[in-house]
Amino acid sequence: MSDETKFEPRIVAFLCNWCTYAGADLAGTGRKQYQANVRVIKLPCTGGIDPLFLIKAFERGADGILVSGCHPGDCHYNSGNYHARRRWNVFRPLLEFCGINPERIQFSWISAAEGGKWVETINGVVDSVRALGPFEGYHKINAIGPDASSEKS
Amino acid sequence: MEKTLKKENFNSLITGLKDKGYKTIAPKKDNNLVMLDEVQSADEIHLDHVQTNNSVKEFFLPKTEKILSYKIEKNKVSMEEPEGFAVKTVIFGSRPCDAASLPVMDKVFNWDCSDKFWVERREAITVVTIACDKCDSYCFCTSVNLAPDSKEGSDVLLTKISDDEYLVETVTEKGEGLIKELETVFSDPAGGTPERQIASVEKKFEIDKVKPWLDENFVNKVWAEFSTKCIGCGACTFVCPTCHCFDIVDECTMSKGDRVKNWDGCQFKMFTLHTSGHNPRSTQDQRWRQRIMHKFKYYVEKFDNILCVGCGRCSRVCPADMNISEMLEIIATEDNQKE
Amino acid sequence: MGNKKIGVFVCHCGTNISATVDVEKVAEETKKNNPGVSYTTTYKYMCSDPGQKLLRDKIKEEGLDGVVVAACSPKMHEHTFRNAAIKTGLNPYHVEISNIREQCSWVHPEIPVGTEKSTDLVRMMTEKVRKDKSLNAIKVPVTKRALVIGGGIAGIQAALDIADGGHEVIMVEREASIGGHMAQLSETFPTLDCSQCIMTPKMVEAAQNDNITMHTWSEIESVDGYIGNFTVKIRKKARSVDLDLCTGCSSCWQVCPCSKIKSEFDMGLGNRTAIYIPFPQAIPSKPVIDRENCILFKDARKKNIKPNDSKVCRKCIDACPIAPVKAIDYNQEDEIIEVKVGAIIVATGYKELEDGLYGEYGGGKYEDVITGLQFERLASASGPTEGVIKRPSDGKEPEIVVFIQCVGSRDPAKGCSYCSKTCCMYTAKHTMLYKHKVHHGHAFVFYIDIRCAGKGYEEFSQRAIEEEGATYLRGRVSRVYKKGEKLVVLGADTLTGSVVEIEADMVVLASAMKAQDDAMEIAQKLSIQYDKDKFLSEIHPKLKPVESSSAGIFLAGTCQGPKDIPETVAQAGAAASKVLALLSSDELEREPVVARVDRQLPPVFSTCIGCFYCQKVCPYSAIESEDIKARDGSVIKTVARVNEGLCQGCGLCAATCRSKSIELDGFNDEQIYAEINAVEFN
Amino acid sequence: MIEALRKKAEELLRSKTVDVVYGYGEGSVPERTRPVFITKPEDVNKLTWNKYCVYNLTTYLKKQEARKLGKPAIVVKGCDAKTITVLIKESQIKREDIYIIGVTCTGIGEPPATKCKACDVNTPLIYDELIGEKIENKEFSFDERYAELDEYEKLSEKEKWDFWQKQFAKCIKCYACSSICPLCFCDRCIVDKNQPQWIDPSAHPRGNLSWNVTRAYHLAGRCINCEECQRVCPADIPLNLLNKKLAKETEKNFKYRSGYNVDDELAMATYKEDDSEDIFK
Repeated sequence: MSDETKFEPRIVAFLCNWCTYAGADLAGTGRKQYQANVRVIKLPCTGGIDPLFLIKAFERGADGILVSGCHPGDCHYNSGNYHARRRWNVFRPLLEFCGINPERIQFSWISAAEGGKWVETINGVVDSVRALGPFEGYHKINAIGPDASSEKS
Repeated sequence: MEKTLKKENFNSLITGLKDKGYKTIAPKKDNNLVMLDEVQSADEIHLDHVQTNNSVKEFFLPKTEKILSYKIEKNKVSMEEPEGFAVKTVIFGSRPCDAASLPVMDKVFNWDCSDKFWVERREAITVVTIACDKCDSYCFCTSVNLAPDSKEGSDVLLTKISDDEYLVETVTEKGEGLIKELETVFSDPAGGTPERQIASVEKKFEIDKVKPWLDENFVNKVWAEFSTKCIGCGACTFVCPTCHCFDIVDECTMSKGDRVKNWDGCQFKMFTLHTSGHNPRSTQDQRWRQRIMHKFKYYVEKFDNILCVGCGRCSRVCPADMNISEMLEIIATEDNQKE
Repeated sequence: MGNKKIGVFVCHCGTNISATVDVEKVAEETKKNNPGVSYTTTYKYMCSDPGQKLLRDKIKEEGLDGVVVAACSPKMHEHTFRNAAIKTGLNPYHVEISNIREQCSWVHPEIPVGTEKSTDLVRMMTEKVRKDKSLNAIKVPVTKRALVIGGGIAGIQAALDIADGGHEVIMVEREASIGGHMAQLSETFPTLDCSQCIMTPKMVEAAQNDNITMHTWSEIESVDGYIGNFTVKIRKKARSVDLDLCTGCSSCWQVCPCSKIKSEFDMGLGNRTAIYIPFPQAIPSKPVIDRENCILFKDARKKNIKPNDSKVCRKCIDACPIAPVKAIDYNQEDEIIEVKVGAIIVATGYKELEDGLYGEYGGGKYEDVITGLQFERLASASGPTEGVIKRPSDGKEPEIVVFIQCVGSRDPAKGCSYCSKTCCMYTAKHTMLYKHKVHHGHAFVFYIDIRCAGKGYEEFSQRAIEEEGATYLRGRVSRVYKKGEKLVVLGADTLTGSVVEIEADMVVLASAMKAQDDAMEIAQKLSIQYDKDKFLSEIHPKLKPVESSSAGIFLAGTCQGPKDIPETVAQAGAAASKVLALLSSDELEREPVVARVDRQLPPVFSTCIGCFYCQKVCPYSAIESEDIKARDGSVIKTVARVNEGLCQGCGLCAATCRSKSIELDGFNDEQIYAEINAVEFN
Repeated sequence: MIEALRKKAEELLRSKTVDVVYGYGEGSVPERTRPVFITKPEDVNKLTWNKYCVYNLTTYLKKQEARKLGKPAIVVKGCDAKTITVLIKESQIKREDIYIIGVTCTGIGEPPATKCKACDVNTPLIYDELIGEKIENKEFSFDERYAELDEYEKLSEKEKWDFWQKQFAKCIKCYACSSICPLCFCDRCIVDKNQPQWIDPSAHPRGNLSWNVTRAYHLAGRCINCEECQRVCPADIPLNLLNKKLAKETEKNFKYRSGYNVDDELAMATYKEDDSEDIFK
């Protein structure tokens, strides 16, 4: 990924254990190829994903984030994904309001049977973030860190 | 050495400073605030204010500052100390009270060990102060042995003598050097005694009466009565030019990190919270008392200076209208009566 | 924790991984760069016996206290490797899987790409392992008693199986007698043996089993607790008859003057009295007073007096031969009893689609348009006509009967998009029963498809067509209307493409099986899921067909979806065997992935501020409130607490908590942070 | 109105209905008032009411120093009163534990506060005693309520980022915003959790972005728009814009407005099966 001529977006995906993680496994079992830009973090349920996780992922250099879990009604924990949906329905507009392109934070429902959808989704995320380019705003504030003040004075 | 500076020459001053490799900080209007900030031209400078919202403190002790960075490799940590943090700078147009805070804080930053960040910045920065031609009811410099035209801490003091001219007095060698460097910008004073336009700041209390009372009144119901409304934020300490407490944290990824010094404040509940859960200053009145005690008793005992320059920022900014001079007035008129 | 010695085992998976991931390089990089990693190796098949042995040996030899196995999906072998760790004495929750097969080697064909990604994934996992904490399986004591809700064939079968297994069963039935729908049926397909004949002995057996305590005329009030430890409140509705005193002698219902009440058991085709037993073979064979219809109770309500103070009619109590205290008690009130059970089987059954829903077929409008269950009663020897087929309107023997299949079923417009599964079979049965009783009669069947999958089922329906002479017409009926004494059935025969008009004497609707009206209520009381049709949901349609979404609660019979008797009985047996397995141990072990609310030393006690958002979002009602009290008993603060028995480990609470005072073991804040931190794109 | 207020306070203190009255007193300058805590009936003349009574005094319900004074009566404006509804919903107080002195209000601040422009609670929705002539509460449309957001929402992505980066750069992490907020009542704020440290405590752009976004998000579906955070910010960051944006999204998506009805389920602690699916693929 060090090839500077071509930008390879760096994607973190937060997946629920029961549906999307299993869907990604199925894509693997089916030897369905997709772009390798994603690093997966598995949690029991999308309902357990705190927006702070997303912020931290950006702070660690992610250009884009995918959150994916069970389809509405299919949540292993009955209602986890419904709560998650509420959360993202307010959190994403907040980030957008702060000037973060909403395409950098994407959400999907992918069931354990939808290996194909996993491939499509992850390729879609990679392509759309590639089109946006590196998340320069965030990369910059990450790089500055505590040097901000000394830069100022 | 006495000179004058004409307003019309502000521009050449700023350009001159730039040419000589100085970074210039001056009051700038920023929406509802007037902030000391870097300026590129004289047009940006705003002088029609009582007090800038920020003090000069942040240019010597930034709100957040890297004190070292490190890399963690397997079984090995390598460290790197920051360099180049002290940039040759002129602060133009700060107030005498702000400038007076600097020698007071020199004491603490050169006490048991010398804080290189403070010391090097102090060396690199020249403070050109403008004496106050106006004040407001929060100002109380005259109550803490200062004045709207005090020279303490300034390298150069400017005093308004007409709408478009300032009297320039050098205070330190560094100041004199600066004036010499930019000689052409300054004029020689016209003959006669110019009329200095200086604000008249009302004296609110006798500072001499404060410490004796504090010596006797660690326990007093006044602390709680006065501070019930305090919400425990850090605004007062952060805007204060003399509050200098800081916290050190590490901010790191898996393989690298920065050790960072951040402003901290005694008004926060967490400030004194021990790991055990015990908090020696568990209530806000204790924290409020600490602020007053530190400024007017402990610091005096240790460094022979009160840790307050009467700028009034804490009172202006307080979300709950706590007013420090009011507290000091109460103290100074309490007749040293212990409860 | 920072000093953990971590071993990383990179699996080749034959060539499944090593073909596209340079496993040696992954191991090497990991060893070189990752803090805490003291040992790395690669192995052909980690999951094989030698592979597991390697893992065990190295844990011991190298003194590892953390392990990452970089291999296939954790869904495959997380369990395997964690178990291997247990054998060495290492707590299994220090073992994590890095999925470099499904997520790398199988999907990224280029070696450098797969290798780099694998190295990243392993790094993220080693960082997580550094923060892993030992977790111990949660032990929950088990109350060795089961509750069966519903006393139909599913409930009876399950109860009997559990009781035979040696455990106490509490059975709750809301009607006055157990038996359910099966007791209403005449004969059963595909053998045509009499339903009563096979059902009644089961009912008796259940009643006489010492391990079974039966509460009829009772309903579930509330269910609290969790697997192994449920507390159930049962409302014993006022029966007005003392079950201990009553002998079921029949004196009372013989004298009851209110004799024109439609019998629910006979689907409204027969009458009963106000004090009644639902059917002769009822168990318990003791009556109940229908307080809605009894004139004494009506009078008491009108006058707002206690029932016993009404003097309007006291015939039943007068007739009761029990002395000195009569077995009838007009003033009896509902009673709530509380029982503790370790497992619950829900067998609440189904209801038949309301006939009124099909106005175009005259359902609910024409007396001679009846439902399947009504036909069962007509054909039953113990039914209102004693088994003689008479049409309800005038008692005449119907000579032409039209059976309409898929009434409601497979018709999203009527709210049932599903197939009711049993109707094809019972309609075939009905035509036979009809032909057996009315030899000269003619049966027509309108069908969409004939679905007779099951042992002997296809043959059975073929017999109805070929041997018993029922005329099967493929097509839907558009309308049924009355013409004189006849019912004209307008339909289509799609095989010939013609419109069919039949003048019938009686029409039988194969009405859909629907979820009980209050299925949602019971689901909510039990915190279990239901599907779009309000049938209760099994947790996995294939592999866990009798488990509900709540641990310790199982499903049997038609409450879960339409099914016939053999299937119901099989499912009841399956549910019972799950219950028996659960009750066989004194304690349950649960995976310790549960949430935990922060506790600290005084004066903080907990950083929880008690806003109880966690409680509101918890799908399992696993969050309780706890008062932290001073020695004098005064409440210092009220904070949340997790009931480990109920928590299922979704982490919803943790993500909802603003101060992060609640965390999920196994996925705690530090672990997730470490994983994200190790993404390290910067 | 001041007289009625003082009379009521005196009566409450005399009758021992309450132990303390949280009210407004004269401030250090005529353009300011300050919170006062009246415990003695003879002190009620310290209470005042004017257009500078900006404080949302319910914030003192979370302060142990104020709570120590005993059962409170609190002087609240319509906007402040909404806080009480949320605090009850979030188990922080019980309705019977406080006495609410509602004051009718036609706007505060000089120049008037933004929140007063589309105020629909001139008369508080919840109170035990109402001081001042009851004012018929107005109704505003969705668009009118969130009109102040328009100019920011229509900025381009880059303009938005630059705007907020400039704003957040000013943040000095004094936490006046959360200290003043009556709904920021956590004992330990998430920013103070250091194992792990989700939010960098430093006042640099990275730490300031995560802090300000998280602070706002933690008020989603809760903020009652008292604007106190914005008022007290020494760096003059328009914090309430973020709160308002979340309020708008909450209302748009969930038809929920915080503080209006004690019977409503808390927006972020519940869900509906038909919540918007728009952002999900």
